[in-house]
Amino acid sequence: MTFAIVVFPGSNCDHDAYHAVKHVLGADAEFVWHKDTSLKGADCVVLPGGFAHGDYLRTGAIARFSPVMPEVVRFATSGGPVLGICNGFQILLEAGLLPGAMLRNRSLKFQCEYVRVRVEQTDTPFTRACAAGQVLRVPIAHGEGNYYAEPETVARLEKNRQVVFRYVSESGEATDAANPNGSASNIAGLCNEGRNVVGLMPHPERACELAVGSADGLVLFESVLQAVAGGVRHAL
Amino acid sequence: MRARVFVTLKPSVFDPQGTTVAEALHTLGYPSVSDVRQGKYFEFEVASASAAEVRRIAAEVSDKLLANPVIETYRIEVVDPARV
Amino acid sequence: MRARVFVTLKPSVFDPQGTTVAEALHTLGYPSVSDVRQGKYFEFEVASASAAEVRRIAAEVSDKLLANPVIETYRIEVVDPARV
Amino acid sequence: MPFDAQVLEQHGVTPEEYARIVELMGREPSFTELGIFSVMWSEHCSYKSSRVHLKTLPTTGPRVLQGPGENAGAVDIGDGLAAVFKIESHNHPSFIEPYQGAATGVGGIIRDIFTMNARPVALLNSLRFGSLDDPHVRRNMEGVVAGIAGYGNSIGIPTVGGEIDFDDSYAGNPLVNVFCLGLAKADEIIRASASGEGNPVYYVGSKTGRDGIHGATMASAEFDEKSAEKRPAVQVGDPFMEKLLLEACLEVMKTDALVGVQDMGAAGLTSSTCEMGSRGGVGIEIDVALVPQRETGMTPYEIMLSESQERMLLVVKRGREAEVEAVFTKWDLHAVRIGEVTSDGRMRVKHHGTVVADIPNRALTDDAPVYRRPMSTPAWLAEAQQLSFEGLRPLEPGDALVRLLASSGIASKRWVYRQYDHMVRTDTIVMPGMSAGTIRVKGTDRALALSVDCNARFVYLDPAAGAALAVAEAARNVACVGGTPIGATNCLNFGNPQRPEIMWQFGKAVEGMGAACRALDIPITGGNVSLYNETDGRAVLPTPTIGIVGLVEHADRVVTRTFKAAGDVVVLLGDGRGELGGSAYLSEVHTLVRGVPPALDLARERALQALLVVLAMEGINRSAHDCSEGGLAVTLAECCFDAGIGVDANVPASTAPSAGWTDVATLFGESASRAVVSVTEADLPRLRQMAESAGVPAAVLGKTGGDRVRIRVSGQPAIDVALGDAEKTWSGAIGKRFTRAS
Ligand SMILES: Nc1ncnc2c1ncn2[C@@H]1O[C@H](COP(=O)(O)OP(=O)(O)O)[C@@H](O)[C@H]1O
Ligand SMILES: [Mg+2]
Repeated sequence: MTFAIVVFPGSNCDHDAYHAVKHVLGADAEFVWHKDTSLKGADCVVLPGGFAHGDYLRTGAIARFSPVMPEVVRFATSGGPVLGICNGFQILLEAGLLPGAMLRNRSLKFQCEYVRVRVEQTDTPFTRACAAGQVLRVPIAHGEGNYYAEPETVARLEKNRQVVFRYVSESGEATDAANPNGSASNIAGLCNEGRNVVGLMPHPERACELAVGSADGLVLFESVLQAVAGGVRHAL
Repeated sequence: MRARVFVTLKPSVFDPQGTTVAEALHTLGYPSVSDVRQGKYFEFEVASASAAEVRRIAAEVSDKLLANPVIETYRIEVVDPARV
Repeated sequence: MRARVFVTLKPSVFDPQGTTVAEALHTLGYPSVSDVRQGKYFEFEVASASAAEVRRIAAEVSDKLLANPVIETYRIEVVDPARV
Repeated sequence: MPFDAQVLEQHGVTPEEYARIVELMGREPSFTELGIFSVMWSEHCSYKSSRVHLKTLPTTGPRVLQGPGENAGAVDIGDGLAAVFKIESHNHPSFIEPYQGAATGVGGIIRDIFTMNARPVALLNSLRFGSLDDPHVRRNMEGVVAGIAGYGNSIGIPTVGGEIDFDDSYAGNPLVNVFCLGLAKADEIIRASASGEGNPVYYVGSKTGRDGIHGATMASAEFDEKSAEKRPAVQVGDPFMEKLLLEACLEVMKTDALVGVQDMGAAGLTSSTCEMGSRGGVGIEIDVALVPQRETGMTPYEIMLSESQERMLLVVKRGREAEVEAVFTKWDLHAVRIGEVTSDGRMRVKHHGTVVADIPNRALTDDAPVYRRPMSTPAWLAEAQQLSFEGLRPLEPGDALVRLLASSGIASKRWVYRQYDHMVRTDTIVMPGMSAGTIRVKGTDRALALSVDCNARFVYLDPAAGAALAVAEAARNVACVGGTPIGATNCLNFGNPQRPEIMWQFGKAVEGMGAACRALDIPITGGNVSLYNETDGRAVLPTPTIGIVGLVEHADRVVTRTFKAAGDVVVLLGDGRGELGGSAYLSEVHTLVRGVPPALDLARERALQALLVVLAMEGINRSAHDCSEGGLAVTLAECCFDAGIGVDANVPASTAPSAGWTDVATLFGESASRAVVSVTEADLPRLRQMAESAGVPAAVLGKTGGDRVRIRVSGQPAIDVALGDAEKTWSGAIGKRFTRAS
């Protein structure tokens, strides 16, 4: 299976995603330049973290206009698995592939630290190998990860079971203390209604080897490997 | 002609920056200041002689790029040298 | 009374954000837009009936907190409901 | 003379120096040429006061691939790879505008690394501020930290370590020293040297504006107030542009179409042009009218002296232009041809074809003035070295420990490094706060352990000894992790060199640093000197910061600060002599910076470090932490923190410096060449035997476990505090100062 890792000007976790899927997971990976208009027949698209266009103006605001994005949208609407990590998540929000927007962290500071997220949904291509309610220890590294959506939207997300990851305490409760940035209902990650597009602020690709602190993030990539092998893409 | 665009968070959206500024101002001894909202301010030149045209373009680029409708609203001012 | 403060980089100070926004607008098909400058915009309530007083306070807090005098300048508007 | 005394003074050019310029030129310089000389002969570019001293530092060794003189130094780390690293200061700009000053400091050092065809993979910083009681200092520090974060995070280079200390002398002159390390193929390092007559010279990056032009020149003849007003001394960083430059340059360098590259740092276009020419023994001719400009009506003088950020100068092989241009275009950068290499060894600057400056490169570089400035021992020193305990009451050890853990210099710096992305690139295997920041080298078994250190109190009380102690501490930090020190870079922050006692501090510090590096076999491959760090004639504490690179043979065996399990044996390597001179205890508890710093036996230090590396690589050490600020008590407490494992230790009493001071001297004395390690019961004999054959004293202090930090001195209870409380104090102390209420 092949992952397409989209490289925007200012992406800086593109190589980390590449390393995770290619050298740790053992799948194939291709970088796709943001000006390309083909996804090279990839089975899964990753929008990596970083500071596309410097995060100037607004995170993801300029990147969503990249020439590659119409292809990403087409891939997504055809049911292909798309993962947006951190800045990639912010781009998915700006592009309207996922609902809501990001505000500054309530600390008003960039925060780089390990957090715990609970897997709320296991019927997405990126969580199907997880146990329901499984708690993952993964790092965050962002200044604008304070998820916001109108209350009705949040309610709809909950009702449709689109909240895929939630910030929780060590014991697994979604407390305010466990919420690192002020996100609405501790939301750390979402999926679209088709469930094939997933975005999250934490960095699973940074948590794929114990040597660097945690391997809890690998399960997201193993999940999509299974999903693609099982041909779920067409089922969706 | 010069256009000005003011982008602010919708009233319904909690503004962590504004809140922090307000708190800071209170500790600095300005109790009379309240309800601080922080936004973005853009100024740019539009090569056109018609104020209406400038306003149209400013609105277009605000909708497309400068503001995020999910959380923000904007206001436009056109500085018409003829009128200044 | 409501005060508005517009904080902008001094004309000579490099504005990477503005430059990047301008470039984005050109690729989006707005060649007529140029010289984009991005700044900050503050709106707040001042508990006082005197426009002069409000302006004075706004200027004070701008000097102290809202603007960085080393690289930024600011402009103040007082929205006097009586006059609106 | 066409220039009156005032113009020369504003350019910082002495009458003697001016005479020298005329002699070297064989004529009077033009105004533009005077400007060019003034920046190239400035302390910052010419090292005219420090050069004679720096010459004495050890800069060679079997691993050294590039010593001082290039954009950065480089050492061989095996597997055909090189570590390319350097440290830079951005002190003054960070006082004027903390965020941008610190941010552009980071930008500058990153460019120094990637211009050598190295991929930057780690950042560290060494910071000095006044007391956090001062709100201005807090605002300054908040801005500096945010600026470092804003720039480094955006580019995607992890900040894996650093140090921060506090002293009133830095209140009006903070120190912001930034270290960057990159990885390169050893045989593909690119030098900042021009060659090949007719090869085109390219400019790429941000447009040139009036920013950063030497403040002193503002009022000079050619300009009225308005144009002065037009020229902000503050430069704004553009990390996005830097990221594009980084990726584009590394991509271009793959093509081998480049002859040389240099970034436009201090003295911008001027230094890059004449330095590249003189290194290659050639000349460079450019036309400044071709330089992309951000503002209208810029004069050649302004264009040549501008210090706008994120700009590079490239010399390209003739015939390969198209390849190079194509890569930059891909990254939406356009490389502009502004001139070419000549054979006459001169820097010739034209403006729309007319020559506005024509200077032999040598005159600006090799022939720049060199001063052997007078040095004299400070009058106050002898007195400051006297340490009398008369009238002092030793604080109860338990209270003293808490006081020290709460002090800004010792408290956890998490509030700071949490704002830095320290994990991007997924190579960080020892995180900030856990020990010397360590990054694995993908594709090899190896890792690099990095540390920057300087205890300026020690340097103040004895510059030679203090600088040597800084080298020892930094090297010990990397050795604790399991790294063998293989290279160093330094950032020498001092006051006004024209004052003999400052110059003496400088000279002595360089002496001590050199001696330590020689004894420990650590070549210094480069560095940076920052002088005139003074406010109202009061100099900062002399701060010769040292950055050390340690090579770890087995990345999977790195050892960190924290205890790993209850029931392990805690061992002190090296021995304490109860030395309190210049200690954190004296300055925190008795607000005294007095006495002489701890004695340092470099042979013992070297033996200890070698032992630490073996103990780590043999998998014997489960934790290791060097004993520095705050002494043994603080070190033991820090080993418990973040591990949730307490300690019960019994420390042999050191000889007391004065009656009644035994406990304090034993627990808080800062004797050098010590580390606290923990091992399993089973491994203790091996450790003993290895320590013995290494000639390093090893004393079993006690065991890990429980939820208290309990320390006895020769059997007598001295400290017994709850781990949780102590850790809360230590971890919250800095953040508390920045909570909005404060
Ligand atoms: N400015 C900083 N940036 C990043 N990490 C820092 C900074 N200051 C301190 N640290 C980290 O905190 C820990 C303690 O610093 P320090 O007290 O200097 O350690 P040591 O005494 O072992 O040299 C180290 O791991 C260091 O890397
Ligand atoms: Mg230290």
